[in-house]
Amino acid sequence: MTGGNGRKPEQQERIGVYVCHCGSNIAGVVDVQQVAEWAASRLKHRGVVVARDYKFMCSSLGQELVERDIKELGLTRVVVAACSPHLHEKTFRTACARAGLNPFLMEMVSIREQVSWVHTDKEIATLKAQAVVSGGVERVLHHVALEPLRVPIHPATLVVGGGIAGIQAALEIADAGFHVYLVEREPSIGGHMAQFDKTFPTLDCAACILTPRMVQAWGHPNITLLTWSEVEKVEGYVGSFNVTIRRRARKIKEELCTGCGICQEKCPKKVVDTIYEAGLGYRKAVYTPFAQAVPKFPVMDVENCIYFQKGTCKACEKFCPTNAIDFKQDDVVMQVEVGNIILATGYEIFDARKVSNYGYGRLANVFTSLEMERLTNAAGPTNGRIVLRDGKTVPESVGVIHCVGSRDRNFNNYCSVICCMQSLKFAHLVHERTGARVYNFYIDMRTPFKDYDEFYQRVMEEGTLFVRGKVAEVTDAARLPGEEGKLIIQVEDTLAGKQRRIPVDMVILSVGLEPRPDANEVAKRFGISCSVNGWFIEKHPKLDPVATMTEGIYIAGCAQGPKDIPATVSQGAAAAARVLGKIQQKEMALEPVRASVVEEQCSGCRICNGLCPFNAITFHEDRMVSEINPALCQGCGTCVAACPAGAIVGTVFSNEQVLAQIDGLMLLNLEESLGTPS
Amino acid sequence: MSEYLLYPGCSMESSAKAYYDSLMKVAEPLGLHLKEIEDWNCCGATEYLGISLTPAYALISRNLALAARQANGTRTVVAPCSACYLNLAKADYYMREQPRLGHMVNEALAAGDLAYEPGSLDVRHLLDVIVYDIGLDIVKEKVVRPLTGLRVAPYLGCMVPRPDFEHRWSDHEHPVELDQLLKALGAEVIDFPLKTHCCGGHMTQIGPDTAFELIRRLVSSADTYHADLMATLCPMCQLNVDAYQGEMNRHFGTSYHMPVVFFTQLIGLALGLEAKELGFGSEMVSARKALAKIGLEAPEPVAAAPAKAHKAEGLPMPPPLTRRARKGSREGEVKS
Amino acid sequence: MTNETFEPTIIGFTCNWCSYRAADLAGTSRLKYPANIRLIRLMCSGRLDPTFVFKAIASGADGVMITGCHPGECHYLEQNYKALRRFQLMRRTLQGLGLEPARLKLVWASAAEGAKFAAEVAAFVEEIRALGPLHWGKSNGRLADAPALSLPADAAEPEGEVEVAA
Amino acid sequence: MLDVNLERVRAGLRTEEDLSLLHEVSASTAGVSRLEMCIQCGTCGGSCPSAADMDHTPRMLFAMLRAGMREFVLRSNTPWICVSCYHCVVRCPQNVHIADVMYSLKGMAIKAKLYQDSTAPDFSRTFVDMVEDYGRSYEFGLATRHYLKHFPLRLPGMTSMAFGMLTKERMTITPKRIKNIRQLKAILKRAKEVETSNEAGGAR
Repeated sequence: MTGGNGRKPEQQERIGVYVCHCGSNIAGVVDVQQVAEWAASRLKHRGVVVARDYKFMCSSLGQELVERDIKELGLTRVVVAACSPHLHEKTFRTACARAGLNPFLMEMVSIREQVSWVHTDKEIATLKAQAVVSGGVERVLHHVALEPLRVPIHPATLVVGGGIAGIQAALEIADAGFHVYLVEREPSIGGHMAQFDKTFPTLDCAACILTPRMVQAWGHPNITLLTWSEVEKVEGYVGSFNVTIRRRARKIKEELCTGCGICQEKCPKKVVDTIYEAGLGYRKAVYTPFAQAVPKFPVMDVENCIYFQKGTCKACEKFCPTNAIDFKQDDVVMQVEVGNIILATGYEIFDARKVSNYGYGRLANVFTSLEMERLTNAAGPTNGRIVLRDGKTVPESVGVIHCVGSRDRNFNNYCSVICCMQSLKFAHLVHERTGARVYNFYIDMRTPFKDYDEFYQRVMEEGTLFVRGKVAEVTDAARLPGEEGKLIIQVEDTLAGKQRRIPVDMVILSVGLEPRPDANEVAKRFGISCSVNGWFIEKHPKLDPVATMTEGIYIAGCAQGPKDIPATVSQGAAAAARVLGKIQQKEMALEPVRASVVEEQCSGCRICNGLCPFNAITFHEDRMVSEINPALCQGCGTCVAACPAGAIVGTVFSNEQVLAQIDGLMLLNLEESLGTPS
Repeated sequence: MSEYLLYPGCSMESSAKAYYDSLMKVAEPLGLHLKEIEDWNCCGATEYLGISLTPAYALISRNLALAARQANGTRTVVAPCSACYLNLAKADYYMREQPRLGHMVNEALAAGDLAYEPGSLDVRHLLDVIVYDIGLDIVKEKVVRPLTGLRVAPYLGCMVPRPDFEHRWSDHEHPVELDQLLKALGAEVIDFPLKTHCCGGHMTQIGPDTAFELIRRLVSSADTYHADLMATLCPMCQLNVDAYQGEMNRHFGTSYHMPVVFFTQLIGLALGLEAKELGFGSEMVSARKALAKIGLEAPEPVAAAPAKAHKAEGLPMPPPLTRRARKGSREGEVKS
Repeated sequence: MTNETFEPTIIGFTCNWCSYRAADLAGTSRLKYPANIRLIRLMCSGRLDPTFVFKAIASGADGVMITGCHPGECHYLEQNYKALRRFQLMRRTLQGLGLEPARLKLVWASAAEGAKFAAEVAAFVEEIRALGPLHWGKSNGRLADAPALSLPADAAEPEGEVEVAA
Repeated sequence: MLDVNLERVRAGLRTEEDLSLLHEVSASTAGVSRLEMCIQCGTCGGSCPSAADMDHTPRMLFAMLRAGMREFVLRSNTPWICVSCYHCVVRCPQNVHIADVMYSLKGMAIKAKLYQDSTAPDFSRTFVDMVEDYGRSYEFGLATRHYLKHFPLRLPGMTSMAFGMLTKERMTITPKRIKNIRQLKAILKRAKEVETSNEAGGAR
């Protein structure tokens, strides 16, 4: 056999090879000059007419270098050896296009992420870079000129999650004149922020700043608000997503309900409210979670409703002045078409019962931060009085424990960002409202944003006692005089280097933030991915923080990672801006990575038909051939790989391109190899 | 009948003879078939590990190697002693976590024509096997003399629930297994807050003052809850809290009287066996008064423990975690 | 060539959405792994035509690593399951050809698993090193087989192995 | 490695910075110690039931260890006071193998002859000798012997206790010897050789 599969070099092609230094990122490990020289000499017979190395290929001077060569040397193919194509493929394609070369005749190979950053031996790294360039040269010979696919963008947008991130995004888009479907799982929008009392560092009341936004979203002509609803299915792709939404039956006729609240008042069934009241208060079986809920219509909790469980009661129906109760109401499944989707599904709080040494769930007067929010909230179960679990005793001493469930490999390894400030806020509120002695137990104090450290200093001034140390345990087992009847916080005061036992009446656990338990499932439904910790992954951590790898799907708020309210609102607005940009363009270009059937070669075996997850392949009984709908095809290439007749061709990743790349990577294209009989 | 390899450990032959005797008595009725590992040696307790690495792990692993050779189908080694259980489990786990240690140990074992492949045996504690293999329902069925009225402080000590490499227990700090078992025997189980706290360990030998304080904490807490006795599963805990209780009382000028017995002795009583054949009477702090309570038609009502349970009024409490209280695995453990 | 100095050549196939990004992440995190692997990007592990694997082996690769999104996390819903099925078939075929099936490895790596990607490459290189070289074609694309850098292109190759100094 | 001028260090004229110490400790610890991951949060020192008797909390010991203060670390009584309760181990947010590091430090302190109070090392040594001779231990007999040597003033109380234990047949005077003690001795002899080369490798 002859090396290189016996293929003749495509002498008619004129290839330019460009090797990037990336400052010292590549050049520090790979001898870039050597790679360029090697390509120029050893791959000359494959059509390489020029090979250059340059400090920063992605700079405008670097791009001009390519453009000039295309024009002056008549290049017909370009290979750029630099960083990952995910970063700069677009840059160099555009450069080629500017010089009049079809952008798809450019091939980018990574010698940074895959060579210089992962290998240390300079000589070996240089040799590998040569092999990688060689693979790129062989592959580019089989590139064909392509035109990007253009798809129209539907002007409507779906926003999933009605917390402050989703509300902000929805309002931005709606205010710009485009329609938004805002879907919320709970009976009301508002999210976690609606549960809070004060917000750090300014201590303005959460309800005061949030509820006007909620009302705005409700009355907005461009917003369809769908609460007590969930997205069940997403089909299609950027520009035209087809979304199936289940609107759960409220058992209330919205057109008749005035939101008077009599049904809730009369309902005889009291339920511990584990969601809005964080398990610290009660609601009825028919309820609105809170007074300012939007929309104002209650929902019926069928699992707890006496009528649904036992067949009699109907107190709500009897007393409803407008006959709005409808026990027979069913779920409604609706379909909407949208061009873009923003996911703002928020977070869950860490379950503090997992840290059994802190006693939450076992020791009555250990509270979580969310419980504390409800305790301090004027509309909460105690009308804002900070009291012990007995509902009446005001604590004389309180310990606030930071980092519960965060920065801990046994639970969550990350910093939950908001807990230090939240804990300082509690210290302030406890001090202000009870005059109790307050201890804050922290590992590292993290107060990095505007006016945050000033708030820390204010809390210090108020006399809060700070202990640097992660609390070892909270116990009710008294050991020393003065400990009886108290909760004892045992900790190493690491600045004093001594173990301390501090008796207090009340302990507040500043619990971390976690992804929603169904985050993975939701990510899958929308075709995006989650990090190891379960947060949605953004397209680029710095430069594209609200887009995802999937075109048309954006993320905002804590679903992407723990963050405070200002950052959440910024992301909501940023995602909206990205969507508005897409809507304004009216259409967008997609990678022309598509499969198509060469009819003459199709044997009609139909093997490919069942393989396509997007139902893009149809079989024509009359002609006995399969056909691929390019609008539905997503370019995965499974059918290309499966076709026994080789009748399916995949652009950008064709068999010829991949096989040639193998030749190149294995250095079978070098002259000696080609000429050597096996 | 489930078959297990038994690693008794040195204490079972001396200070914890009552543990061994009672275990032997209850094993058959419970359906436990125990085969002692032949010619086992001392696990090194907490002392040998402080001398040097390879010899310590070779000492422990000789037992694993002997057990594996003798295994014949079964792969579970049962250790009733906490320190032995931990040492055997730890050797197996660390040799897996760090293959280099496994190589060094096997190099040593080869000098005695032995070898042990880490991970080929499951090392489990006796309580684990009784609660999870035999099951509380079976135990309940066998109870003929429920321990009604006996207030028991369940005391596990440290080395069974921690570090718990294989996540076999419900919790590191407040595991419920021993409580459940004692309840199955009909006993009244107090919510002992120090159930996994330290008995003093070897400090009774090298720093008695430290040890006396640790013993005092345990005994005084159990006493506050009006426990009749403490039930333990560890020879070291039993020895320290029982044998040194008198010294501790002298040291602090207190007069606690808190018997400490092995949980297998209580199983035996519930199964209808005689106190004498279960090793009762060998404890230094007599359990006689506590035993007298069993069988009383109406045991004297005891005052409630210091209030900690919240009352129905006031704000609701979160429900207890029903499943295992923590994540299954430690994330990102990187093998090197 | 003795096994001590045997540096295998491995071709790796990555999918555009997960494993290629895992490789990128390994890079941005500056994790180190052996240079024996050379990667080819596909859109999806489902695109992997068995021909690619056999071509790589026929071209002298000592091992082939297929990587893709975790089951259930495929960007194209479920195409990685097809890769899994083909992988099993290909291993059987390799065995039929008298080759060690262990020369083909399948690894799932999400975009967040740069560390896993690097560790799997390192492990696979060791596994292939233990299997020894695959004597198939003449050239096997080993880095060391490329003519020494200092030599002009047309200079004769030295006899035997070219040691690449570490 | 002990050529540090401790007096000068004590006088604050010079900081001992022996950066091989961390590596050495890790190498003689079973499993992966993760000592370099300590975030100095104090969970260990807070959890420790015997912290009051330690001259440094475990956290401080790790800080000194990472700073390379060999003398201070190996003279500390902390590892000897550790009761192996593993509270710190399961609570440590970085999963540092704290208890096992304590075992390593004891071994290193004995070898360096830096720990001055002989009580604890003596106890370990006696215990180990017995295990190596018999293959079994008889902790209670050992305890008595140990008390006689180290706490003679406490003896009156302890004698009556020991007597009680004897009469209740809970204390044997001599331990049993395992059958194949020669095998065990051979294994331990080889193990010590392996350990010596391990340490040589670890103390780079």
